[in-house]
Amino acid sequence: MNIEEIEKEIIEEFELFGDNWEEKYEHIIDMGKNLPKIADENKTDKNIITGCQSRVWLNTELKNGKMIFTADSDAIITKGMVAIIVRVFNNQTPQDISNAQLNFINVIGLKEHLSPTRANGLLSMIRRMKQDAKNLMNGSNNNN
Amino acid sequence: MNIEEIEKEIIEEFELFGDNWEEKYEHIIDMGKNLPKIADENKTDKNIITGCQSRVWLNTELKNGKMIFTADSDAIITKGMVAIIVRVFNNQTPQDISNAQLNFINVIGLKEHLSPTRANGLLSMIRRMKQDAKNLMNGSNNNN
Amino acid sequence: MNTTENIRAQFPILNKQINNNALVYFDNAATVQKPKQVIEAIENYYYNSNANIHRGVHTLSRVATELFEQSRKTIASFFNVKNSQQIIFTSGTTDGLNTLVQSLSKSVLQKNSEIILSTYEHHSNILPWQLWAQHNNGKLKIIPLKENHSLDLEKLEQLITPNTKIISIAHVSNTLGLITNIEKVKEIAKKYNLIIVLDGAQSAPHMKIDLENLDVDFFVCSAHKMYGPTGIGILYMSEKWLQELPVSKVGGGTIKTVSFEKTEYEQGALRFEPGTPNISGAIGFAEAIKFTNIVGITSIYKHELDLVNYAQKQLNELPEVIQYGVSKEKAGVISFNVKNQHPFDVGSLLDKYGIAVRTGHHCTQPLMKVLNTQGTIRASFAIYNTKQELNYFIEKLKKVITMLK
Amino acid sequence: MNTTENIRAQFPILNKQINNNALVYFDNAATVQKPKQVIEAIENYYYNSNANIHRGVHTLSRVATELFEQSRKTIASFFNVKNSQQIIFTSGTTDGLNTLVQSLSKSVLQKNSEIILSTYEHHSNILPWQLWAQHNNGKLKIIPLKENHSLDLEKLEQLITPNTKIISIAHVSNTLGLITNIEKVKEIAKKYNLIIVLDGAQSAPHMKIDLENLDVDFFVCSAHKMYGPTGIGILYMSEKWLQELPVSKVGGGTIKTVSFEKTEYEQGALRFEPGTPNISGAIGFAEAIKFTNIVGITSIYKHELDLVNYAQKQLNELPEVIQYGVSKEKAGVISFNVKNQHPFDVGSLLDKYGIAVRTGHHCTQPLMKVLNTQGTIRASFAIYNTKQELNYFIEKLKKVITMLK
Ligand SMILES: Cc1ncc(COP(=O)(O)O)c(C=O)c1O
Ligand SMILES: Cc1ncc(COP(=O)(O)O)c(C=O)c1O
Repeated sequence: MNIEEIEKEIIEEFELFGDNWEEKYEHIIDMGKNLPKIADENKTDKNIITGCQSRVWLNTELKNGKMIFTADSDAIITKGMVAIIVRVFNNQTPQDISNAQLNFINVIGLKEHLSPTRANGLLSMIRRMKQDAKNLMNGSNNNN
Repeated sequence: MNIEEIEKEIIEEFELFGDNWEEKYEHIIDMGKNLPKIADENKTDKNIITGCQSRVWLNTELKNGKMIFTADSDAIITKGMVAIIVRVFNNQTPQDISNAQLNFINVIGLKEHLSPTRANGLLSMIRRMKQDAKNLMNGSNNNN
Repeated sequence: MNTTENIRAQFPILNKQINNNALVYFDNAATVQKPKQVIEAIENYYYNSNANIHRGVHTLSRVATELFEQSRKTIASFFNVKNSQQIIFTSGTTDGLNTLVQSLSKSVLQKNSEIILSTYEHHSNILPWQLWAQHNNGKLKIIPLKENHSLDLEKLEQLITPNTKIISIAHVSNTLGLITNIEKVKEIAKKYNLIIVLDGAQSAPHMKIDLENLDVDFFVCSAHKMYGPTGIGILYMSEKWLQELPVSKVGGGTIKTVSFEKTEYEQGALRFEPGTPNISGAIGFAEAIKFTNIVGITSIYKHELDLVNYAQKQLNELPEVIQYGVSKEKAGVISFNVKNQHPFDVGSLLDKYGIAVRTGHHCTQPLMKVLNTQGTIRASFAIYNTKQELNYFIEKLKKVITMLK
Repeated sequence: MNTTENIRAQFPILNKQINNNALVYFDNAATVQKPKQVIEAIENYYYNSNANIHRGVHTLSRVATELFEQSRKTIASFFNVKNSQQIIFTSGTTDGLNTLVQSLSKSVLQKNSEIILSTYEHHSNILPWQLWAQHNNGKLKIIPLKENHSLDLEKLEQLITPNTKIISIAHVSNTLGLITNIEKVKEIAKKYNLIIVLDGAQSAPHMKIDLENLDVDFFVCSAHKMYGPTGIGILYMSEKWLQELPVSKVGGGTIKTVSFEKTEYEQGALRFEPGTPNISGAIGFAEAIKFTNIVGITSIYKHELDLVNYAQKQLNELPEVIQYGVSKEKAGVISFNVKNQHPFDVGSLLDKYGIAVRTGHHCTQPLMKVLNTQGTIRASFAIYNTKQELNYFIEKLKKVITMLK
């Protein structure tokens, strides 16, 4: 599936909950719990993205021209959000990632977690993923 | 005349002007112009009372148990106000001066010139005059 | 009648819906809501009396000056300070502390001087001293906590050396709500002739403070935590310091005469208030004090203490909850965590139910280290909060704990 | 439509009676009146969105933070600053200058450094430098005036020595309304690699200022002179300084991590904004900028210049009047005296006619010395002032001159 298709799938999943935010959040928390763990040796300072309240660790690899992300967070809601984004970006080409718009976030009503003033690291995470993708496209090995 | 009688006289004078503040102020300015000049040798730093905008010089002497004031100011309205107060206090005993209430100021409607926040030195002048009176009563020679 | 209902009616914001739930505002230690009288006093000032103060020859300027100076007097008398000149307007507690440290660094502080702080200080009462210390080879000594998270004042005396000059300490911990035993601190400070700086940011909103009798050297607080507006606070100093403290912040209004070579400064509060002050802020602050006087600061204390004790008791019954700084005598603040859960998660979900709490380190990172946590969940109360709100909060907290499990 | 009538309708205070006369407010350089949108924006904030900003997990805190940061952006774009982080909130011009001098004293300023100021500086742009100089053996060098009271920039270069580090200068003189030729100052500053600090307290309210193109190191101004509230202003710094300038005022909110031993500071504007900022002030300031944008800053300049030129012409016809700093290009301010009369007398009597002017030294005592007077009478204009008001002023001034004769 490409990014847009995954987005569509997520939107449909969330539509099931309608206005019931509690179920929505339970779903996010579940996704957080099921996020494949980042390898301990990759939980380094280099891979940390500090938000104001919670931290996110993100590791990027390139395999067969596709990007592979593993991640973690110390807050479970953040981790759930991370899981959603990883699900969208995982196994996609650097090109597609760097072009992605990520419209689904507004649609599923989790905007407050991604508002620029809520410095929880998620925005910086997306920015970092896209930067990593761009760097790979430009042949740079620097993924800071 | 005692202080109260002079106050009464001044109030009657000002009543003539009714609500006409222009005539009132012209009268004050006139009184300022007619204020007997302080002797140049008494226009010392010791005798200066600094307001925020205009300065007042005040000299105190005791003659036959009565207090004699001479004064000056660089602003004519201030000088006029000074002249009124000197007129009230001049030739009175230290005792009477230190007890005086000076009700006339409210009555003749010049309160704004004596409001505590209008730091034009007039209030400090009255305070100084009363302090000088008190010092004389206590047999002190210090008129600072 | 000061029923909670009447009081709540004075705070229109309390009727707001947040995420389809009635707002439950438990973030009062960060900033408290303002009664409409305060907002109206600010409006009124701008609609009727706005002008720059001091030195003005015209009517509006005189009126504005009188309102401003009257505000100073209202605040002074709230703190039982007879000479209102001892109340210096700042833009808040942090500003007051910075100005103070800079002024003290020009007088009592020397190279190698030592300052005593407590473990539960707010960053605003750490960083200005730390910055000074870094440039001057100074040292910060820290009063440790006891098991129950209150200050271990028995250890205070050991921290004092011949280089110790100042004890700068929170009157109330913003994270824990615990009250510092100032009488005890004073006893030791007097013995060694130390200057006391009291950070009253969290005590002034909740407790009767009589500065004349408290007899500390300096006291700071912020209006925005006391039902007043943002951008204004006070620095109180004792008569002695009002005369002696060198200025560190200067500009228009602070002087008698200026030439490029030499300047003669004013006396009193003016000496420390350069530039156009926050005039509307000062007026709003005074109006907030009037509100507090009408309700009565001791009623406020009692009301909030009831809430604190009720909340502590309720939380105590939840096995998943760890509380910090539990005590029967606190000033409007409780702090806790849910075991194995990040405070951010708990706070985010409570917000969904309309409940505003603060989560994180509360600008007390050194305290967090000692409590061995990244952050806590803090609920802090004001005169308008109710037991019903607390019941709702406990109910939803239980729900959140289940969701996160 | 931006007719003066429509504009005046937005300032309810202008309908006031002062001493039984309609208020004629010519004290705008001290502080300007506020349009009702600004007052309402402050109200609105307190009624609907009040909370402490940054780090907040709850909705109100997020809303307040967004309003605050949006305000910063509105102000940045008014000054054509692309990175809004370069706009640092202060409590006013004086606060901005004090903070700046203290930060610079930790970096570029050394013992024996020299600062260049101008003869017409406001005390707020003299005293912080002077205080620094007194403690550090520094020196202030002063750009003299020409016959016409404008700055003699031909003499600027002579003042520069190898110890010169900074030129700190008023963009517009608050006493005279004269505009400093910044292009000329910059030319010389660049040649000698000097830092430029621009005191924009009196230019920002009147003139289009494009900080991206102006390319100075620092710029300060106050909201209360720009149709905004008291207690808020900005310190702009260039990208380079935003990275490099050491902090001098610290506390909650400015840090990433704190321990008693060491602190890691934030990046960007936050680094320079310790403590709870004047949130309602920032929001009111942004609303004032919106008002200014709707009217148009160039229309404001033109309108005020018309008034200045008209006033200068009228005063020129009164033989008893001495004007200072007469020029065809000024920013909203005229200054004069009546021969042999104290400015205080003239101002007091004008006030009786409802006319608010400022009299005295206007916090520019060194300038007064050069002009050889104790003080002047200053009339300063805003967008809502009219020619009718000026005619009334001239008529009453004549009357006053007669009364005082
Ligand atoms: C040129 C100039 N600089 C600085 C200031 C000080 O501004 P504030 O009083 O708002 O701090 C003023 C205000 O009068 C001014 O005109
Ligand atoms: C104990 C304490 N000190 C200082 C401060 C700083 O106050 P402000 O942010 O108003 O400057 C606070 C506010 O959070 C506080 O709680």
